[in-house]
Amino acid sequence: MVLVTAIIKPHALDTVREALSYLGIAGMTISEVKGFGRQRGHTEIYRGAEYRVEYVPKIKVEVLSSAEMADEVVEVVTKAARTGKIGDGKIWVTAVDSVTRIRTGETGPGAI
Amino acid sequence: MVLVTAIIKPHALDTVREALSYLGIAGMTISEVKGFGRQRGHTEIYRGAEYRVEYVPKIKVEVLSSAEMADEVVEVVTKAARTGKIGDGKIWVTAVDSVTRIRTGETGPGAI
Amino acid sequence: MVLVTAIIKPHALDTVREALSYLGIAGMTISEVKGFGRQRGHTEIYRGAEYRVEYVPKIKVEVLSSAEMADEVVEVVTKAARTGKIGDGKIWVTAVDSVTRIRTGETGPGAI
Amino acid sequence: MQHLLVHLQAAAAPSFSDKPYLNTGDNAWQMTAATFVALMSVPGLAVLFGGLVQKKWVVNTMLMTFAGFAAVLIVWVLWAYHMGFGSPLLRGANWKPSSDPITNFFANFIGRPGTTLSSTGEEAQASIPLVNPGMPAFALPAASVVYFQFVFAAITPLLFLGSVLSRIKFKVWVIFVPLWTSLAYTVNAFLLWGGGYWAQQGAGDFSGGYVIHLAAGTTGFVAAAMIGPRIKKDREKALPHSLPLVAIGAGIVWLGWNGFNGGDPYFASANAAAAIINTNMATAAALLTWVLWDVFLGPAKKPTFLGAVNGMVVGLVAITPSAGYVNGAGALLIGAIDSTIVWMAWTYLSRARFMKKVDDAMGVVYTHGIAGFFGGLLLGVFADPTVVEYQSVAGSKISLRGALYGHPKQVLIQLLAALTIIMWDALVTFVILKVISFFTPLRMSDEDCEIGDLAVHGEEGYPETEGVSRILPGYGETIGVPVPSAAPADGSITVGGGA
Amino acid sequence: MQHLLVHLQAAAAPSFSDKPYLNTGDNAWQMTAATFVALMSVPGLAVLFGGLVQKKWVVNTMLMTFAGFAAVLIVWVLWAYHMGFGSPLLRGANWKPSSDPITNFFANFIGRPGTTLSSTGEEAQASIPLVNPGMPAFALPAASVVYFQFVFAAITPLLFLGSVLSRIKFKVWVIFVPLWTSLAYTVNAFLLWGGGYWAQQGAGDFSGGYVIHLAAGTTGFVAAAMIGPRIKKDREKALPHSLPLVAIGAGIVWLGWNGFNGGDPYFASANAAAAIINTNMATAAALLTWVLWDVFLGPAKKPTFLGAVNGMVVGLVAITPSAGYVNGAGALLIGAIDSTIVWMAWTYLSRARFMKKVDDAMGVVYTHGIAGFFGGLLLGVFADPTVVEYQSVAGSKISLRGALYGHPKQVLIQLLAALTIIMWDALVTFVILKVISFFTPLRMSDEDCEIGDLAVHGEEGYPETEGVSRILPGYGETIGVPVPSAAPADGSITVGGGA
Amino acid sequence: MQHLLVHLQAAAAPSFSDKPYLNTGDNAWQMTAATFVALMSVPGLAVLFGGLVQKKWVVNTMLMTFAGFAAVLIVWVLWAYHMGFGSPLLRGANWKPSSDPITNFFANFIGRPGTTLSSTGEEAQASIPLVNPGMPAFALPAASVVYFQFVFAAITPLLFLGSVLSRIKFKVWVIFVPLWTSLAYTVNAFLLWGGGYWAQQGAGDFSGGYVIHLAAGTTGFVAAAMIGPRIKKDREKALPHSLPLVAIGAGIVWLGWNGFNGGDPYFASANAAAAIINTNMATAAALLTWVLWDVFLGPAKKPTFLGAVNGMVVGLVAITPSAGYVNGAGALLIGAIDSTIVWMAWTYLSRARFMKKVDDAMGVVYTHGIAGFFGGLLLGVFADPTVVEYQSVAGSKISLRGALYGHPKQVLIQLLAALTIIMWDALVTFVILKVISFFTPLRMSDEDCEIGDLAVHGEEGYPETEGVSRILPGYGETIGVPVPSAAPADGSITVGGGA
Ligand SMILES: Nc1ncnc2c1ncn2[C@@H]1O[C@H](COP(=O)(O)OP(=O)(O)O)[C@@H](O)[C@H]1O
Ligand SMILES: Nc1ncnc2c1ncn2[C@@H]1O[C@H](COP(=O)(O)OP(=O)(O)O)[C@@H](O)[C@H]1O
Ligand SMILES: Nc1ncnc2c1ncn2[C@@H]1O[C@H](COP(=O)(O)OP(=O)(O)O)[C@@H](O)[C@H]1O
Repeated sequence: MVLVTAIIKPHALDTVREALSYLGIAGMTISEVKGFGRQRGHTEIYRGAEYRVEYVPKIKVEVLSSAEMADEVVEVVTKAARTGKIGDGKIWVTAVDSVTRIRTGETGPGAI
Repeated sequence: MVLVTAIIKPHALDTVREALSYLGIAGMTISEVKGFGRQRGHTEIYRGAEYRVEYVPKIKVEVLSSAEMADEVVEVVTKAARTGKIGDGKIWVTAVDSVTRIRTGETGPGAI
Repeated sequence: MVLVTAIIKPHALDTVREALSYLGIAGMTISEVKGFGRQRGHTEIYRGAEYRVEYVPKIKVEVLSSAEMADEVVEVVTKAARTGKIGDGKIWVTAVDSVTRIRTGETGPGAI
Repeated sequence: MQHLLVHLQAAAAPSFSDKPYLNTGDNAWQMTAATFVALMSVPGLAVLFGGLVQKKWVVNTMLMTFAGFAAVLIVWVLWAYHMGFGSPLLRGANWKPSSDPITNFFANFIGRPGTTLSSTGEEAQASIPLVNPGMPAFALPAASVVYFQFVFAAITPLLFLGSVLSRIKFKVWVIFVPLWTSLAYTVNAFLLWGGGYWAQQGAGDFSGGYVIHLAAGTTGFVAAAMIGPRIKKDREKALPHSLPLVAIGAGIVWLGWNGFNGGDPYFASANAAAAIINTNMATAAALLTWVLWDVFLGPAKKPTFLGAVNGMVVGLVAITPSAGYVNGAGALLIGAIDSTIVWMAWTYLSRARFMKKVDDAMGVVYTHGIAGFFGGLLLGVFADPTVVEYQSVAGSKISLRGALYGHPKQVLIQLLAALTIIMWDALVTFVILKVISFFTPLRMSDEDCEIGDLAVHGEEGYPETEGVSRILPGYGETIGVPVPSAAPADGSITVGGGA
Repeated sequence: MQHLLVHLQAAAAPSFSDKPYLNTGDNAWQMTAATFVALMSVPGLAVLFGGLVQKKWVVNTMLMTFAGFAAVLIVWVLWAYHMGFGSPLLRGANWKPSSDPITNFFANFIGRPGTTLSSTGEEAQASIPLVNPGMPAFALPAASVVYFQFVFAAITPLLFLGSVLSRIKFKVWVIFVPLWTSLAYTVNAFLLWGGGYWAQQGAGDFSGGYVIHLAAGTTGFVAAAMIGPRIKKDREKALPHSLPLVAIGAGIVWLGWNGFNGGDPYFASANAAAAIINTNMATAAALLTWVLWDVFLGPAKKPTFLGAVNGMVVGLVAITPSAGYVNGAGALLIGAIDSTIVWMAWTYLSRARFMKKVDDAMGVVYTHGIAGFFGGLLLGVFADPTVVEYQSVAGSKISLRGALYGHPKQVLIQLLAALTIIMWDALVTFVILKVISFFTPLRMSDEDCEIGDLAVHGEEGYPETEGVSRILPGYGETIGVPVPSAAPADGSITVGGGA
Repeated sequence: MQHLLVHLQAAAAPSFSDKPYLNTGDNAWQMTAATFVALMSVPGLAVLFGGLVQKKWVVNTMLMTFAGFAAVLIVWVLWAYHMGFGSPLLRGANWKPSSDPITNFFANFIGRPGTTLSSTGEEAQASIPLVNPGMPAFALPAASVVYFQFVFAAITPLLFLGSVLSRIKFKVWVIFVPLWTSLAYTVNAFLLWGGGYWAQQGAGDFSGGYVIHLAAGTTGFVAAAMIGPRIKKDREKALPHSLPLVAIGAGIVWLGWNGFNGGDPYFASANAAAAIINTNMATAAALLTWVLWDVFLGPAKKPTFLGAVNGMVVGLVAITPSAGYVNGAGALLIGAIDSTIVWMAWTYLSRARFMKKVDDAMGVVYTHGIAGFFGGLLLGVFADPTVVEYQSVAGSKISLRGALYGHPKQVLIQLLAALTIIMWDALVTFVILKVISFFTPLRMSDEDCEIGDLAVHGEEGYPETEGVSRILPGYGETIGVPVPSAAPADGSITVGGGA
């Protein structure tokens, strides 16, 4: 099994979720992160002084899937999250040794 | 060495922490995440309109451990976090190539 | 390719970022986490009662890099984040099977 | 006799006066009431609306409130006050009522513009030319009345701001408000309060059910229609970002209304006190009524805080036209009835295609427009002639008689006055916005709407939390330094939708 | 003579009056003072308590405050005002004081219910039958006094709300409050302010140290005991969620107290001004005293903001019974002494098993109950007979004499009055809650308590932040759309403990 | 005659009075105005500044505000009021003006200390010895004036608190404030308001452009220089944490100013009303002016909310010295001109090395110091002699004449008075802080500054959010229990910089 991790733009999340559910993947875990990269942050003004905010808010999506589906997941997420503008994000895949569903204790692909 | 990642219900955290400390594991890193899965979100009302919140708040627990202890860690967390109801969460284990303790620079299992 | 994950003290982030950019690494993803470990939390007072906060706020830094650079990245981060006091944090390295840049769809080291 | 004089002396001796017209108690109350009303706008509505919008719009909302408040005052003292409360513009000196109602109407339609800037414009005895003959002489300086009427004029645009939030351009807002005040509000005020046509016909509007709330509802609805809806995302997920902010605003609005309705007799009189308690009674009844409907017919059958606030606002608006004309029983009933009407409209009428098309962000057309409209009609029903505002100059009591007390025609008069306001304000709003739209778009770009405050003002409501510092306390040392003010960040402002 | 008249005319001429009893200055002040006091409740206490509870309870806290405020007004104008300030219920027309104190007591225990709804009930001269013979005639309309007394009646339940927060059922709250107001508060008021038994015995309670604060402390404690504690988690981790909200509430409460104590002479008199400055002096002394104790004996030996707020509240409560009866030195001492007493009780008495068992969420029994109890006794010590409230009708000065000025018995009278309030309010609270509990449980289910606002009201305090949008700005497009109001979410409300 | 008496009776009969000096309308207004001003401090400035600082400093900021407010009152009633408004200290009973200005100056420099604690100190007729001969007798009790002047004395340190936030030690603050009030503020007040030297020379300061705002700007600047800057990180990333808090504070400050400037005639007079409307006009003009400069010359060429608030504050300060001396046109111009001056200074002068060195956290030296300084000079230009404050005892009108009305010397007098204030306050501030610094460091340790509230007060502004509970709702069961108060957490307080 693998874990697919995607860093995406916040507004792409819905499309990504939908796209994944077409693949039959309903489960995922998401979190707020801040990204640094080619895409630049913005400027804010307080009491006449400007401040740079260098990070860019992003969403991290983590999806467990079977190894076979990994490529498909990556492809689907790539398409769903792409705007073509700088800052669209990254996807990476790591191998997972085991997965357990806490509720039942079952392990392996069925636990996903 | 391995990294054990668990997505659990927020209120299970204390039990999990206690259970791990019986195993002699005191260190861990946690973060707030939002989960999507079989467990559904809730409904809120504002000015007469209803809104669905589809995600469910979860806690992600990350524990570095030696490869030998991995199974034990998974087992202990599974037991501690289980309520038997949908949404109890997942645990997955990934291999870790190296671990460093920043303070001392030491690496390997001793750095955990 | 590898993913280097570092748990550091919040105020070390700037130094870490700078240090990495000397290595030519500009991209990274960060998030707020809470750490448990040897370093203890603090006490707060509300209306005469004291409360313990046991966790310590930390920053998690995730950096994708080529496998060759991994050691260098770890070394640089270790140095930049070190204060020598308890709670400086951990760094771990995991293997990554594939990396994709969403914007272009390119994969492999060039996508980082 | 000796005794009487001594008594009088004890009572009155301490007063000093270089202004023989002045009654210090009346003036104390008028200044106080005006201050309470002003607080309803800043910070009241600023945070009531500020709490109800998404976090990304809170700065824009608050800035439009403060700036709108300021902008009205400038035109008010330069020309608008006299257009609402001065001598009629379209009347010769020797004008006599004509047999043609249209002629009469326009002769009593609006006042002659003029400033209030001179020392006498501020310190001389207050006077409203067409009203003076009927009511006791003001015991107040002009400044007290000009300022009191200003806070009313100022809150009206701030109410309809609620309809156009989260997409109207800031520049359009600060241009529209003074124009609307000059052309629409002044007419509303003149017709009903300045002694104009509808006042002469016997229409009642104690504190602005029509002049202010019906006007705000109408204007907001028309403006929302013309400016177009919020962006899809904002409209579909119109989640408030802070209910405690709403509570602060709501509390100040409720009690500020003690000045709103209590200040309108222009005297610290028994009627002022009656207006205050009636206001609170109608509000309490309306709040509880709304909560009850929520519990029995609401989407989740639960009492909700924002429902209670809706009910509260409706109660305040409902009693505004009649606060000093009805007795306590009337006040309770008006609150309960109007709250029921607006609850039903809010729940069922809002499903009508027509209502759905117009994106009235805060529902001003319900809680102010419909509430004010029916509040005015209910005055026609419940006005109790034994509730006396004051003795007129002629010695007779000034009061109104509603349908329940044998004068059903009052309802008709109220209705016609209401229709006049609706038509005039809709027309003026349409024309002003149309004209502005020739020069500049009325709405922000969709990209700006995606981002919100940061795009429009370069500010966020909770900068430290949203910004780097909460997550990165040590960050500032290298990158958080103020950048030279001329250098805009390259590729900057990409947060939010663009991110 | 000529001169005198001219002078008088200059002074008094501007006043108009269709109400010969009216003094505009007094009325202006009474309406203003009432508004200040009302602001203490909404938004004052709503956000003071709202900030002190956890985020998951802020909506519930604020809604109970607004709804409680509204509910009291309804019963107040329908029957309760006259039960507190009307003619005695249990007395014949020709009643004469008997030699039996019990008979006298019950004959002067409570007033006859009646509404204040008619136009004369609002606009006629104010009058409190048993008090009139002694004090100068009110220069106020009834509405001013009814409303002023309402804001006192309304704040009392809102104070003891602090004891039962985070578990009392909303339904129980809105039923309990009107009943308690009708049966307990009216008696408190009648006994001490309506000219009832303890007033006749010479007990003093300038603005409600007993009628309000001791009553709130007692009622809150008994109610908290009967309803049971908050769920374990909430009680053990009773962390406030926003100190700035507390500051807003606290500031409004402090200065609102200028109306609270300054309005009680019923005249805009020298005594009103003295009461105001005394109030602030006692509060300043108590605040600083509490901070000093915190620094020297507190858990962390640090000055704390919530400690300062505690001290402030204690100072305000402490001076309330005596604000217009003591001089400035007395005010400073009362503030410092009572603050010390309550600090000690809060720190040490709270360790007693008995006190630990009852979960008085906000510690109302300390900051209002104990503070009010000792504040009343300290009046018995420090009342300075040269501080004159006003001249009675008979011409003598109305004032109180404390132990320091040769009248130690005053302390005893105060003590007995206090005990009466404690016993009656505890009894009434017990009985009402007992009866209610036959029909419906007094507390929410533990599951609802786990979740908080969302379970009870379907709302959260900071919906956007808590909800999807902060993390997922683009979310609304597909899933955030309002669902048809009839369709409850399946498997819904699983957040929080259940998650 | 008969008629006249009847009329008088109608007007005046209802008043009761055991205090023949009392005018109830004046007193009602004075108490109300004082309450409005007090609200500007708590909660006004507490949350205005609280919102402008980082989250980690909000508790410290609010606690210093509340404690400073309390501390001033204690010294005010014990000795300071009489030093500002009593009989001159350095003058014999038979003193006659000398030909030597220095002698005259010091003979009219400060009053004799004394308490206001007795019953007559509170309830007797108010009186300011050196001022009485010229103005109509106060129709107020002493307590009204003592309290009104207290709220002015109290807000002054709270304004310069803005300069020294986020590093001054709490202990130093609560020692410095009473000393500064006793030695600096009293002199300011005596010189201009207590009938002292500059009042005798004809300098005007209606409500404290010099006594309060110039004083606050000067003191804040000197204190900031002596205490040193905030830690580097805090200064470089001085991000406000909540603009809605700022809005609440700003709104209360704006409208509280109606009491600030409206209360200063000491009578509920026409001049009071004029002062109120002038205040609002100058503020509206200044706010819009600042926003315009922001749009045309600002760093991002955008209208900003905090810019609007800056402009608002400048307008309020600008008009303060002249609110009741200028007409409406003057008010508008003063607002616009002073706002322009301060905008330029804020933008360009702030780049001067000298200004950069001193870390005036909130920019008090600009928005109060410079604004007040020029506001006072503009009074010298625009004072309109036909704007009459009141008739003097001698019968002549009390008013001021500015350069525009033929009296250019007024500008010079204003300038000299301003310089006196600047020099004296700078000197006193320097000396007091120097002396304190011999006993204790003026600033917190850098470690404490890193952490903020938690280190200094053991509290955080948003504890639940910052703490475990938001992330870990179930956490409390095992570890969140209150620890025995004596046991400090080992290795504790390591959050923030140390983390
Ligand atoms: N080396 C990296 N390691 C981890 N995350 C990265 C790395 N580089 C970029 N990211 C993440 O990807 C996001 C997008 O990267 P960016 O360089 O801005 O645009 P793009 O992916 O279009 O080239 C960043 O905001 C950051 O969150
Ligand atoms: N495929 C997945 N990848 C990553 N996280 C998942 C996945 N499926 C579920 N999760 C996480 O596990 C949580 C629980 O899953 P859910 O399906 O609701 O219940 P259960 O684990 O009892 O079957 C989810 O809220 C989500 O955070
Ligand atoms: N076994 C572990 N698994 C995951 N994270 C850990 C583990 N042990 C420590 N950490 C993280 O590292 C941080 C620092 O660890 P700590 O033991 O306090 O100090 P040090 O690293 O100096 O020995 C912790 O706050 C936690 O976030």
